[in-house]
Amino acid sequence: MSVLDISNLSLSFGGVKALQDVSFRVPEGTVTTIIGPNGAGKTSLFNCISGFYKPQQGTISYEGQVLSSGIKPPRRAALGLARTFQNIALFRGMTVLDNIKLGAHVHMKSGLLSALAYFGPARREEMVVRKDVEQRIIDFLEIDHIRRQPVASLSYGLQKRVELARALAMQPKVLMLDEPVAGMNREEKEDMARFILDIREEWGITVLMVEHDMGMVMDISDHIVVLNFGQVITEGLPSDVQKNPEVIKAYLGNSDIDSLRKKLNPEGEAA
Amino acid sequence: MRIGDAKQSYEADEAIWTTPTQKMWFGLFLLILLVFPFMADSYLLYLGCLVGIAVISTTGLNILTGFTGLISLGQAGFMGVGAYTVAWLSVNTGLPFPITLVLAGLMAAAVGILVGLPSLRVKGLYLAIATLAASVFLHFIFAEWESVTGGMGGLSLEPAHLFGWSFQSDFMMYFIIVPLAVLMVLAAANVFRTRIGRAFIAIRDRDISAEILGIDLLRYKLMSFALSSFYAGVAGGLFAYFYRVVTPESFPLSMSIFYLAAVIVGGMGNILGGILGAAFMTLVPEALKLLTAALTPFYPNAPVFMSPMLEIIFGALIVGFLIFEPHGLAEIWHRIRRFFRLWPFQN
Amino acid sequence: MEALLEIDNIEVVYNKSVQVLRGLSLRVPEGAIVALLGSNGAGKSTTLKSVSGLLTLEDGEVTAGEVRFRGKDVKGTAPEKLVRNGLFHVMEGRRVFEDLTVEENLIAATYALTGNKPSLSDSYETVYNYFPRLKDRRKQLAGYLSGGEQQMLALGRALIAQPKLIMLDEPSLGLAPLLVEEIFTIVSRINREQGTAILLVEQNAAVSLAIASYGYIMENGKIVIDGPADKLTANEDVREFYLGVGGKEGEARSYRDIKHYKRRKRWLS
Amino acid sequence: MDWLFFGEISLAGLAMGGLYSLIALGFVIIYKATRVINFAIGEIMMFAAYLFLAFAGGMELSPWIALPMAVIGGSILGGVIEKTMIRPMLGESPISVVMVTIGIASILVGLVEFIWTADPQLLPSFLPREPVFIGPLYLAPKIAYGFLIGAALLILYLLYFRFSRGGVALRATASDQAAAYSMGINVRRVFNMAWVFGSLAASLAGVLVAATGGLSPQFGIIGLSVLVVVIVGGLDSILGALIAGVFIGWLETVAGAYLGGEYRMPATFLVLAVILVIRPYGLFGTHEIERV
Amino acid sequence: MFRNVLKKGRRLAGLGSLVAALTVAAPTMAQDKEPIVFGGSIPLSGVFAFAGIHIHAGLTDYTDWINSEGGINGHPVKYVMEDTAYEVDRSVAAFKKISGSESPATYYGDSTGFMKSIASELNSQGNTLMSGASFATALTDNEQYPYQFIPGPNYTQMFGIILEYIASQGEGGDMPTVAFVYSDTEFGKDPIENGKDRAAELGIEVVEDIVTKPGSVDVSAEVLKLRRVRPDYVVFHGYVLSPINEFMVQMRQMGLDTQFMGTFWSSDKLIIDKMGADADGYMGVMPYNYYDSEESGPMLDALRAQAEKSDPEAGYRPTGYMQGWFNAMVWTEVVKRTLDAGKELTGDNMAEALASIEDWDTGGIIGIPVTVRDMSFPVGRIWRVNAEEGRYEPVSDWIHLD
Repeated sequence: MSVLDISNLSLSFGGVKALQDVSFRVPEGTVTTIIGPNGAGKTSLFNCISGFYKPQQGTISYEGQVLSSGIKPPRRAALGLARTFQNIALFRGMTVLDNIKLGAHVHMKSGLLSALAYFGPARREEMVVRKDVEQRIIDFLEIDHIRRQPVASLSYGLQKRVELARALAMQPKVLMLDEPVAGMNREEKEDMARFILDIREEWGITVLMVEHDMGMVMDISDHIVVLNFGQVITEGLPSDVQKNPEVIKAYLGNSDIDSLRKKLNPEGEAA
Repeated sequence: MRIGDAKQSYEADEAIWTTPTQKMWFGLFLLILLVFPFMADSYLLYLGCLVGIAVISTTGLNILTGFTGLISLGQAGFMGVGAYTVAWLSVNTGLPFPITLVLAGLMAAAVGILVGLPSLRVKGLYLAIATLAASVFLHFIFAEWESVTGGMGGLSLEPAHLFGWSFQSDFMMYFIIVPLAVLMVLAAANVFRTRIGRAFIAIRDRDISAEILGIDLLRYKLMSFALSSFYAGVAGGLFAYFYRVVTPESFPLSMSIFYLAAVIVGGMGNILGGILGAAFMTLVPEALKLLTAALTPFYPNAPVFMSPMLEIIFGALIVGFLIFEPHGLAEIWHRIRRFFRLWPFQN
Repeated sequence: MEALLEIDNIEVVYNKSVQVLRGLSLRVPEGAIVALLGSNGAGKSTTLKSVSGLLTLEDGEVTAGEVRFRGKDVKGTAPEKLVRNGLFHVMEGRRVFEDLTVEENLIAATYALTGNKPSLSDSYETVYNYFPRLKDRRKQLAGYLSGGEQQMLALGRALIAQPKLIMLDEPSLGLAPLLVEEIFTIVSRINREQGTAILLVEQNAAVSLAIASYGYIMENGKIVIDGPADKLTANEDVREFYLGVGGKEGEARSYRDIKHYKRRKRWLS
Repeated sequence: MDWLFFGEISLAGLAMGGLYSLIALGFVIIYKATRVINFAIGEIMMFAAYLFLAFAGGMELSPWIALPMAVIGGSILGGVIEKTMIRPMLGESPISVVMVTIGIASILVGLVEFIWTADPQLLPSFLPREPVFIGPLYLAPKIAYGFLIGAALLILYLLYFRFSRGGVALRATASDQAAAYSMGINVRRVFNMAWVFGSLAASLAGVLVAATGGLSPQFGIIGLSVLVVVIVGGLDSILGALIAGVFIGWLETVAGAYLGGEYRMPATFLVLAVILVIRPYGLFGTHEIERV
Repeated sequence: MFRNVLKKGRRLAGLGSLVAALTVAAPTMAQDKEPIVFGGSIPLSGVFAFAGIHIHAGLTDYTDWINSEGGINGHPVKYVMEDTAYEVDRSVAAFKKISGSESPATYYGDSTGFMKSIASELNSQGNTLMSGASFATALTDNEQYPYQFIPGPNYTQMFGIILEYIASQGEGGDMPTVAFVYSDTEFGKDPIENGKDRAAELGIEVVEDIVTKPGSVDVSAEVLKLRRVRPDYVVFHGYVLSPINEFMVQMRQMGLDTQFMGTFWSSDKLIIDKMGADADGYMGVMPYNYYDSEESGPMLDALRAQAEKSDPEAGYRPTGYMQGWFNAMVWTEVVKRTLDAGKELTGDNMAEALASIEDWDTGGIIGIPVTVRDMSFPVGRIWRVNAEEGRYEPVSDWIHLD
């Protein structure tokens, strides 16, 4: 069973082909990771899925339904596609708690009038969300000690965790994480890995991520898709992908360095 | 760990006033507002009313510019819509003031939505110019649609009335303006305890990730415009009842700039900042006039050379604030409070 | 040989909150090509920016450590002064001035020369000599060049400045393999013929190590492995670093194991 | 329809538009290099015009000496403003910087009232007074000669930006600030130069406009028309400033002549509104793509 | 510029010593009687500052003069003002402040807008009589504005005087044509409709009416319009200087021999000072004698002497000064009449006293005795610029409308 089905996706910006004929599936209940060198088109792919970019060709199906380009990002969020960003996209003017509560926005209903008065439906709904956020998410991600702090004052690792919390508050079916551990130290990475695995196992949420840290990727992914120059090179289990010569070449370049050295430096050694 | 975490319930934690001390101060503040008109002379009363109107309008603009990040140079225009609505209704229907004020707010909100429509495509300063264009059109309509607005001569209206009371004096107007200002500020504070307020701030901080979280940008931007212009409309309506004459020249561009300056000087995206900014911007020129008055016995010509000084000081204040305290009066206020909270006896 | 550039234990913090470099050190000897390798987000670009002084533009700050160029501490020196002193930073993504022509892009780079102005037409010829394609397009807007040509222009601008050291940030980014090889060949030629030292930041380990004499690999703001290029090439750790394969027994726990370990710890505490 | 009349009106409008182009150019230079929307441009114009008044009227210098002195004075003012009040705002939100320029405008108005009083003024006339006829079309001499002087500076500017090394530095900074730093360009100096050059254009236009229309501390309102011009043309487009300047000048005049003076502003703002809806970043402005 | 600053500096110093003298003198005059307070919302900054400064000087000098004459029936006079920047809300604030602390008997309002918006307040207080810078037609409505009067003819009446003069220049069936040029403001639009009606009554054809912004605007298109219709007279209203100069210069450059005229605020000497020879032949309607006219009279002489005393270097005093002085003069007359009648200084009593003014000799400020009609002084005279002499000269007799 696949929850996301990408087929023949192509995207280009004024002649530059960001994605070419990309097809793959995200099996339900897995951690699926997209890897590839810088500029391979990973983030563009995410942006197509969340509805910011309109691919020129191809389709994205979510739970069997084709997401046409008329379905705008907010609607996709409501359908259960949550996402974090490569460069943290928290709201710097708000506290951690408010950031997380924003995640629940799509599931709330109170209108402007009751918000102005605050008594009645708006307050009841706020309390329900607050309780849910506290008990389900803040506890789980161990961020109760910072809930009142403005996010701008937090460390990078904690900011990433708050972003994850916010995505979880959206009650997603698919959680898209763009480089969740980039820039973290080992300990922070370990925490994040643990959360990702728990999210999959305990909450049953499918995780689709883009990540560069190969150690972590290989350890926690169930399925890996490799992109280079906007194309899928290969996909499969971590152990298979690691051995694929195409992948090795994409990452290390031509592994025969001696011949490469001669080619690049025909007139002798570097000074 | 903070004391705030020891709350008995989430509800208590989400309250605007979280400690008994805060509640006490707020109560005291309300009491002062209540007693003030009985102690003040007509000039202070006048200033009180003026500050009240400015607080409402500044809070409205703060919602739009400070919290939602949409810069508007059209605030005076929206106030004008409210003022003309009240004036027209008062001249042609004689409705009591609560109804006319609500209608003024709604009319301004409707205009606000119309003006806000480009906000989905146009951002930042381009949007500011779009709102400026709107205020130029509004001024044109005020001046030229004579059958409704009375043209350049404007409209004169009767005092606000309700149940046979006529609110003619400033003393009476105070009891309309100030309670309304308190209510509207509280309502604005409430909005920012709910999902709607959070959506506004999200749009300001990063509209793209707001969209990812399922926030419909156009809907909420328009809502912010509507809410903000509603406040402006009510403020304009009060302006009309207060001066009892409304002309196209009552709402110049400089007034929009005044409110924008109030928001910035007070502290953008801060409810308290809106109040402080409005009070500051209204009272500083008055304080400078006191200075002029103090100089006049020595230099009878002081009024003549002090008036350009006022403009210089006004400009220098804005520039100085932005350079040295970009977060405005609210930040200064918080710093003072922190200072006292950390006094030797407390830890 | 005394190092041209010495970075000593620097720490860098962005926005006063996000720490990106945590005690990084490296050396670039006069006339050498040194490669600095690492994955996305490891802090490679930040390292270059903290040398060239462009960090302050992004609200970053060197909070500890020292950066010496030609024996002098250059921390806090204005970027334009550094450039005039012989340190040229070719930024990631090429950053050509898109609405200027190729030639104007080169003219802009002459600002690096204030103080010692050799005949400019000679230096333009040098650039066109290395990159004949730029000569054909010199009246064209740089925005209309292809990715490879833009990278050439970025290098050409560096040549105009006649620096002692060029810091090259990801020259291979987004270029097809053949083009990458072409560019690297020229980089190597520039190094040899002009005697310019080069600090090369790359994700593409193979091409970098092919022209570099020495390499550093960084992760999380620190150098994790370094050594002469040929030794690094042979090193298993490099493979592990890039592909997450292998790893010596006992050294690294799998992230899956950690999960259970941490969980237990949490219940106990 | 009276075509001769239309022709004369249009000609007057186009000539006025030429001066708008010059002011808009001053505005765009500052915006391109520093990303600051300068709401004080009208007041800088005013200040330069008062300087001219002081030099030519008060000190009775020859207008042809007073003119360059006033223009240089205005550009020094621009440089000083940048150094003392705009530079500390680097990195702050655009709205704060705009507000600073509004504050500066207020300071300048106060200064002018303080030094020269609030009386309305006329500049000593220094342009030839013989009527100018272009074919059968009459053109007021002040406007005609004002246009010629303005156009001369405009062309000078365009040549400078196109062909000089300094022009390259300015355009490079506008195109990519960080990259300009990395070229060894002293970006802070470029910012300062942009304000100096921008204010210079505005100052010359200020004297020329004041020479035709008179001068008072409210002169700065002309900045509003210029704002319309640069938004229509695109904030960062020199070409846009030139074309939109001429167009808006023409439109204002034609609307004023056929519909009445009260229609001048609404007509141009109507065009502005339409432009904002169909091309949010002006006719020639660049739309910055936001990265997700 | 520098000369200006210096001059101002000297002026300030001079005034300083003068005040020292006054504060000594005042107590001896005050003795036991309550002072009469003249209040004022004065536009010392903003668009109307050029006039406001001189109005302020006129009021100040008059106050000094009347006090040196022993005040009003022994009551000293105190003038209390505040700057308004010509903004209605600030004017209202000033009024409330001054009326709250000083209870002024009379008050100077700086704009039509202010005088309209303060009317209800004024009516309900009922103890202040107001006049000011406005000659707005609407204010002559005694029902709505019982305590406000106009210190001269209202704008409609000014147009009436101008049109009557124009009609008098027409011979036989050959009536001159006229164009109205006015500013896009409340002030500018005030008399236009009535003016057109009056022109029609007199048989004068209004061939064009042109609206512009006041101040520094390009008017070449408007000039081209006038070139088409070639009016014999152009009447300006709602301006101070620009763009009047531009219309005149450009139209003359085109070879038109149009006669240019203007209403009160457009007939200051400023026009001569700034335009020089170009101003020659311009005509204005003015209810007061110019400061430098050849007329004389005891009050006019007193005014000149006082002006000379307060600032010997200023020389000529603009019409704003005359206007300020005349306002204060009328207030004094009204207060005196009320006090003489043994009445309290209420709005009603003072309005009644004002209405009772008949064939009042203004001591040369106005050349003929005047009678108040509908709270205005419907009198005026046409003056013409003699550029060589640098002043206005009368070209008509005094015209008193009924």
